[in-house]
Amino acid sequence: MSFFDDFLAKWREYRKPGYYERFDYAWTMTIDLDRCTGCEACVTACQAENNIPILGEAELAKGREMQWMRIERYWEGEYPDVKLRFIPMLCQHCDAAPCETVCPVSATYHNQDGLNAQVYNRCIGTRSCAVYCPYDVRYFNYTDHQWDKPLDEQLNPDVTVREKGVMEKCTFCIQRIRQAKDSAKDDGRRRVRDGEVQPACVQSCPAEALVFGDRQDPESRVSSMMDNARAYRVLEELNTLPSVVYLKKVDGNAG
Amino acid sequence: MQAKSSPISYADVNNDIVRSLVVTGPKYYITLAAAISLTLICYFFPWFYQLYYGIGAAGMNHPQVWGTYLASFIFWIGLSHSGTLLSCVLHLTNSAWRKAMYRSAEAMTLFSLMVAASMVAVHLGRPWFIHWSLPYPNQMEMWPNFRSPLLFDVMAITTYLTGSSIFIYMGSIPDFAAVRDRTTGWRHYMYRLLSLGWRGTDTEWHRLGWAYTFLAVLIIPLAVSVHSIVSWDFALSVVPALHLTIFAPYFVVGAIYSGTAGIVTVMFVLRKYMKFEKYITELHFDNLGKLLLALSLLWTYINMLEVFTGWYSGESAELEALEYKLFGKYGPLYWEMILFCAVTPLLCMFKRFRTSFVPMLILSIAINIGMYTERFLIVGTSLSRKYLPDAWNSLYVPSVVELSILAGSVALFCTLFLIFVKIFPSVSIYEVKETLPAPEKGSPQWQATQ
Amino acid sequence: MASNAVGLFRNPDAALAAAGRLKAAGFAALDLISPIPLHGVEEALGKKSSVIKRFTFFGALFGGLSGFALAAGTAVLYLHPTGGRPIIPFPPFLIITYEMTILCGILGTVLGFLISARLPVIRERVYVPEAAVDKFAVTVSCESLERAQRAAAILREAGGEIVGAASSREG
Amino acid sequence: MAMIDRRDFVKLVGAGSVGAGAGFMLAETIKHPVEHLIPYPVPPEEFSQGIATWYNTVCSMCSAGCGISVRTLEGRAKKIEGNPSHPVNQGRLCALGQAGLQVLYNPDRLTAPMLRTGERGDGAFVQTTWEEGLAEAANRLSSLRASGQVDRVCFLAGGVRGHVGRLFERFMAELGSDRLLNCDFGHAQTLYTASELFFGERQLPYYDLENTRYVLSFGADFLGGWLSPVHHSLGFGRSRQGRSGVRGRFVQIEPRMSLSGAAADEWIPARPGTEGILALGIARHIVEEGGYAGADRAAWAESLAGYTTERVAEQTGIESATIVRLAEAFAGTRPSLAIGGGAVGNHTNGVDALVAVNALNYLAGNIGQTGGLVFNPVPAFGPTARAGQSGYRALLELAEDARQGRIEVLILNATNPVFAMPAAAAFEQALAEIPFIVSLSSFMDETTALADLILPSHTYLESWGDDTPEPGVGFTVAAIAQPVVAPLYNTRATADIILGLAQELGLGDALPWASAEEYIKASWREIYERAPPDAATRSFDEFWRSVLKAGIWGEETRREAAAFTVDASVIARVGVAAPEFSGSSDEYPFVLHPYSSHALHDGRAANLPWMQELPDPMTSVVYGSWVELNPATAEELELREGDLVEVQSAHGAVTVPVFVFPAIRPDVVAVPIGQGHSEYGRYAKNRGVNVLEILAPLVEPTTGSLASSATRVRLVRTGRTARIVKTGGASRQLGRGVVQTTGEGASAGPRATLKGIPITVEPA
Repeated sequence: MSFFDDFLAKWREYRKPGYYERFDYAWTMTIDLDRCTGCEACVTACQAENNIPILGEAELAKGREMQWMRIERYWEGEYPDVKLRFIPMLCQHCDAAPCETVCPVSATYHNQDGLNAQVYNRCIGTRSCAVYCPYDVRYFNYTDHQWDKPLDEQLNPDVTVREKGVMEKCTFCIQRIRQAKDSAKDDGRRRVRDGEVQPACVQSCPAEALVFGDRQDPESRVSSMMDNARAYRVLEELNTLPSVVYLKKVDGNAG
Repeated sequence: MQAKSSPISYADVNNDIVRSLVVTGPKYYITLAAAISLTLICYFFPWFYQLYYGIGAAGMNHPQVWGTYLASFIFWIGLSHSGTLLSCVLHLTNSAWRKAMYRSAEAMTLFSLMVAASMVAVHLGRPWFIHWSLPYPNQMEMWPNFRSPLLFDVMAITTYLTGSSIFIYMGSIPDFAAVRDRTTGWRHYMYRLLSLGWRGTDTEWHRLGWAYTFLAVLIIPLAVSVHSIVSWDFALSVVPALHLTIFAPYFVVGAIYSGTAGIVTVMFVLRKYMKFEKYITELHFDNLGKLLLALSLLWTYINMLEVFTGWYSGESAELEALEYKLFGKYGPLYWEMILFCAVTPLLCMFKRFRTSFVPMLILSIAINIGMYTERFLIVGTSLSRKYLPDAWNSLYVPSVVELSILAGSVALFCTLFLIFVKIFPSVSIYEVKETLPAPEKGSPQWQATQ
Repeated sequence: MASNAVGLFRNPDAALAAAGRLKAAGFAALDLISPIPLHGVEEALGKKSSVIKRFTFFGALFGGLSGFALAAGTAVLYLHPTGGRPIIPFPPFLIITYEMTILCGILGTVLGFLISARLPVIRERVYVPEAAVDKFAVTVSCESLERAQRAAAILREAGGEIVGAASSREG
Repeated sequence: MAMIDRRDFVKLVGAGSVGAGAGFMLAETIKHPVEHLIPYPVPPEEFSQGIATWYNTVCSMCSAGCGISVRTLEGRAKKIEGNPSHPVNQGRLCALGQAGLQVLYNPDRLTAPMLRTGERGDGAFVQTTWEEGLAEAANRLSSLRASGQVDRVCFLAGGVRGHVGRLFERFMAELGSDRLLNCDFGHAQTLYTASELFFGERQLPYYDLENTRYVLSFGADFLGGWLSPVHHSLGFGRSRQGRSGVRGRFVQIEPRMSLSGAAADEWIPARPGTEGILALGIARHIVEEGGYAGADRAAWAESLAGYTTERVAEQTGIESATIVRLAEAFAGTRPSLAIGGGAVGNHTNGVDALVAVNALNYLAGNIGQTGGLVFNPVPAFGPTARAGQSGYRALLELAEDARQGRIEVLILNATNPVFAMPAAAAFEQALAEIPFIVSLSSFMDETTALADLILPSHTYLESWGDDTPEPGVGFTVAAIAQPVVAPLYNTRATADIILGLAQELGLGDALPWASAEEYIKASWREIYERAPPDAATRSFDEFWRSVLKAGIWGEETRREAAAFTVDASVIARVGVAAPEFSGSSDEYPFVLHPYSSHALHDGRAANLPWMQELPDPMTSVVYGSWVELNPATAEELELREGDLVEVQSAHGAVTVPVFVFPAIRPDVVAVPIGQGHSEYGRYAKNRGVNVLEILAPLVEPTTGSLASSATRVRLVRTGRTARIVKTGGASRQLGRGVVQTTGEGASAGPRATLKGIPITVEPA
């Protein structure tokens, strides 16, 4: 019975240790909070690259913001010894992502690049992934969004326009990763070079606070950044094992 | 025991109940028409608008992506929790007072389950793809994700719906047979089909008894599992106020609690409008009252635990969530819930209260309002206080569409129930007879049924 | 040519007694039709054993296995990387197993009931409508009209209300 | 069911139709609008499907002049990124620059020439052709020329740089009018004057942030919107973590915390307008105790004698200890850098204050040093139009002339004075006196709305041009601007319009170029000839093509760090007077601090939805205006977020919701500039308030630029409230360690160990 043989074959294959831990890449982003100035160039870059809709004041007043990359701001201290901390918050592409387990239709899953992928046309809109996400970085299309003509001519053809009822989030600009892989293949290389692929936010960051690369490559810049003593992950205690690593802000004394 | 209050004969039982099925006054039709039109106006039309506009028609936002739809879902599931469960328990413990009320209690289970299932569709962003959550061979090379608590739900609810509908049907086969003999026209045909040609031979009774008992045994753990699973939709997340071990028992107790209150309401309505005074008596309200009291105390205890452990942890995430729940924008609702579900039920300590119908009705409705509030607070406030304070930006306020659909779901339930009472003998004929003394020689009713 | 006798009784004890006598007289194919489940039927007509419990058990067993197979099979056949989580995690799949166990247990029980109670009825059988209200009927099916009349006699002296013996289409 | 009587039938039909209706409705409601992936059935041959073409050009969203590469697909511009080979932004780009796409594809662009039909300002225009439009304008001009009144023609150009700016100059020269006014609200005129006064050259030095180790910034929000934010951010990032073992530190001195203030190690809210005095206090401490050993020490000591630490502390409201600490840190850390600008230059003592900051650099020995102030060579095209910026005073004079009827024709380009001028200047009323106004704007802004003739320009992404970044980067750089998409509408490049006008006026022989492209190409010949190796090896066309490809051309002309000495007279006149404010402090208790919004800049970006939806970095507010109050002030006035207050100055009032802002002086209220447009498209119109309206017409005496930070206001509660739309929630971390911090030198510590699933990657 072919079905059963098929099952057994696959079964043996999967039970080999580490099958489902073997990835092509382990894309990682490091964000140096000591460099970040909170200028939000990354926010606009993301919005332009990923066809993130223009919501209008009414929707935003309802608290339905959709920018995949957002800057969070936290005040410390009181006037005059007051400090403002910025932290860019985007999908952390957790290795142990709570959103992946909860999706009843596997619309979000962990792809072979170690990315937390969101399959828009599989999504049925239970929104449970957004509930399970501790970082609140999943955004829901509460309605179909329109672009006043001719603003729609700017839309990036490499990225779909999401319809109502679909969850969306940062993809690490997966379209750029794919292009980089293709060009690598065209050049007869087996792997993408370090720095060859940059998400829109990383590409635009004026203070060079964001670095993107493959953490499995010991020579890559992200690896060296992750070795930095300041490296940490947000909400590490939840053990979601994010692929976004932050570098602590340095509290300098100006004296 | 009814014998004491009023001498009822076997024949009366048949007469009364068949009458309740075939004799239909204009009042019924008016109510039914009202229920149906309310369902259309308040439930389906807003829902169609939402399908057209998107979930944005509701008031949810980021990160408060869940709202009243899910609260209603839990509420209806909860309401479904007493009927069949209670009926099974009482059947196994073989308590007589069950017999007059279990049929309609089970019907309540069935219909609130159906309403709950429909709430899922309303809640979805793309309900036209809801079938993707079922395992069926397809072109997409994809099957649902059985790791997901939501899929546990799908399984549990399907099972529970199947189980409880089979249970209520099996219990009423002999009654269908009885009604079959007394009806004509399309009703006769219908009941002939439904009764499967039941004759009531000793063998049939014997088999039915066995099967019924097995079903009861199977359904009790099922019912417990269903609401535990519903609670896991929340408890399996890492959201501060939801990630609690006590959630499963909390939900189950809450469910049985609101379900029992629901039974009280239904009993009252049946007694009053279906003229079942003879069968549904103080005794039932008395027992249900005692049950309510016990459940309310249990519920209060778990509620206190939830708050206490959260507070005692002293952990920022827990504290913020707790504070928002108790004293935030929706704080008043919390205290309203405490009043309705923890304080007023204490009245059931007094027999005079338990055995007086109208107060019990009011109490039961109050309890269910409180229980809905509880569900709303669980769904509607926890997500507003997750880990990253910067995301706590806006308050979730249910939109008109949401509230209308909530009202409409009640209308939907009533519609289903109204149809039920005209098809199912809403009081079990043969089990009521069991509680009556066997007819004696020369009993006057003999002529009556000639 | 088969025939049968029917006796109507006002109260269960009389009916049971009659049934007992018939059984003593060697009539095997007895049916005691009553509006409520009667206690003491076993004493009168001997023990009944039911196969339903087996249906329930095997139904549940089948359900459990197929439930786990469903979950595990889906996970394996439609596999995608789980970020280091096991392909077949037992705790969640046990919940699916549990639900399926109960579901199939219930369905098995129903099946068992229908089969063992010989429902739904395809062919006409002897039936006494009053027995669904407040009468207790004893029906005997015999191979010949004579025996049927004998049975009727027994029923009559057992105090049967209305007693009749007739040949029927039923073989 | 045996038989169906009529009633049952009707029931059935009813039920059936309801069901059918439901099904149909469902099918309708879930339909999704059709998207056409490939918009062109027959594509033009210059593009191939799915393969992006990148065009390098120059960003014109602000005055920094970053190089940009525009990704185009199917003949549409899809994404703007920094040009990696451009020395200013080195491949990076700010939010505003990336939003340039929405200038190009803005739904509210002017699509064709238009003539006014109704009364001025009621917005009634009729479309016309370019021929008629140009003829109309030419008639006006030539009649004036005929009657010798050509000096009644005024060209108001918004400081366009490069050869397009040159073209304006030549055009006006040929026309015979010297009324060419370059005015751009954001222009730091006082900064140019200060550097002219102290260094003797009217151009900005290069701030070498990248290599400095200590930055003392007086009011300059150099990471936010000041001069060249992207380049500054690059420098900032590298000075922070770009060098091993060295972390650049910096102190920001400003009354209201800006983006730079948030990034600084220390934020010092000095009294508004006294920053210059603080600078001199620090300078004096360096001279007296800091061991300054220059030959001109005596002169400095004498000039700075008045600025004793105590007196400065008393004037600026900063403890003496802090002043001493700053002085020692600044002089003690080498190299260090003092930057002055922003609000500091917008006070009545602006120029003096900025001169004081320059003096500070001089005394610390940062002039010409790596990591200090580096002088720029002469720009590639010589001194630029911006250097000759004419400020507020010039506009007042223009207004006056207009009232006197001395202006017949006004040509407007890339400037919106009606929005940018305080109401007190009555500029709008003055414009009413001008008989004929021509606007070359691409958008219907407030000033264009008053025009009689609109000759809409291309956006910068459709035009030819060139540019030299300001401030320079230490060596000579010239960038080329080229169209990246075919023109969307019936508009023309500004240069083409001017050339066309010249043709109509018979100035053809003086301005002989047929098109802007030809003109720019011709002007780049001189660049080509300036570079012998290029001239030798390749033809001009090759050179031209290479420039178009790279978008940038530069030559290594660093000026060696010559020993720079200040003239004694300059030292003698160093000194900062106390700032003047309009309105008495008891009647108007608060100093108004208007700052250009991070997203909307000076209001020019208010019509870009991306910028309207970009949360303000400090407050996370989107869409709309607000007034920032210190928590103490708010408590004192019993105001909470969202309470509408009237901000009243002696010259007007605006009504804005309150935003309680933790990092602003209690005696200062801040309002962002940029909103409050009465025209300018659907996204900008009637949104928020324009705080510039209520500014007092005080000027900085030396330059005559508007002292925009010198207005005092009072707050009057209206009792109404308004929802402030913002994306941010709670503003404290509640000890959750979201943003974690560490002490200095932590980078040198042991390597972090981040837990993770041992994911094995497929071996190569």
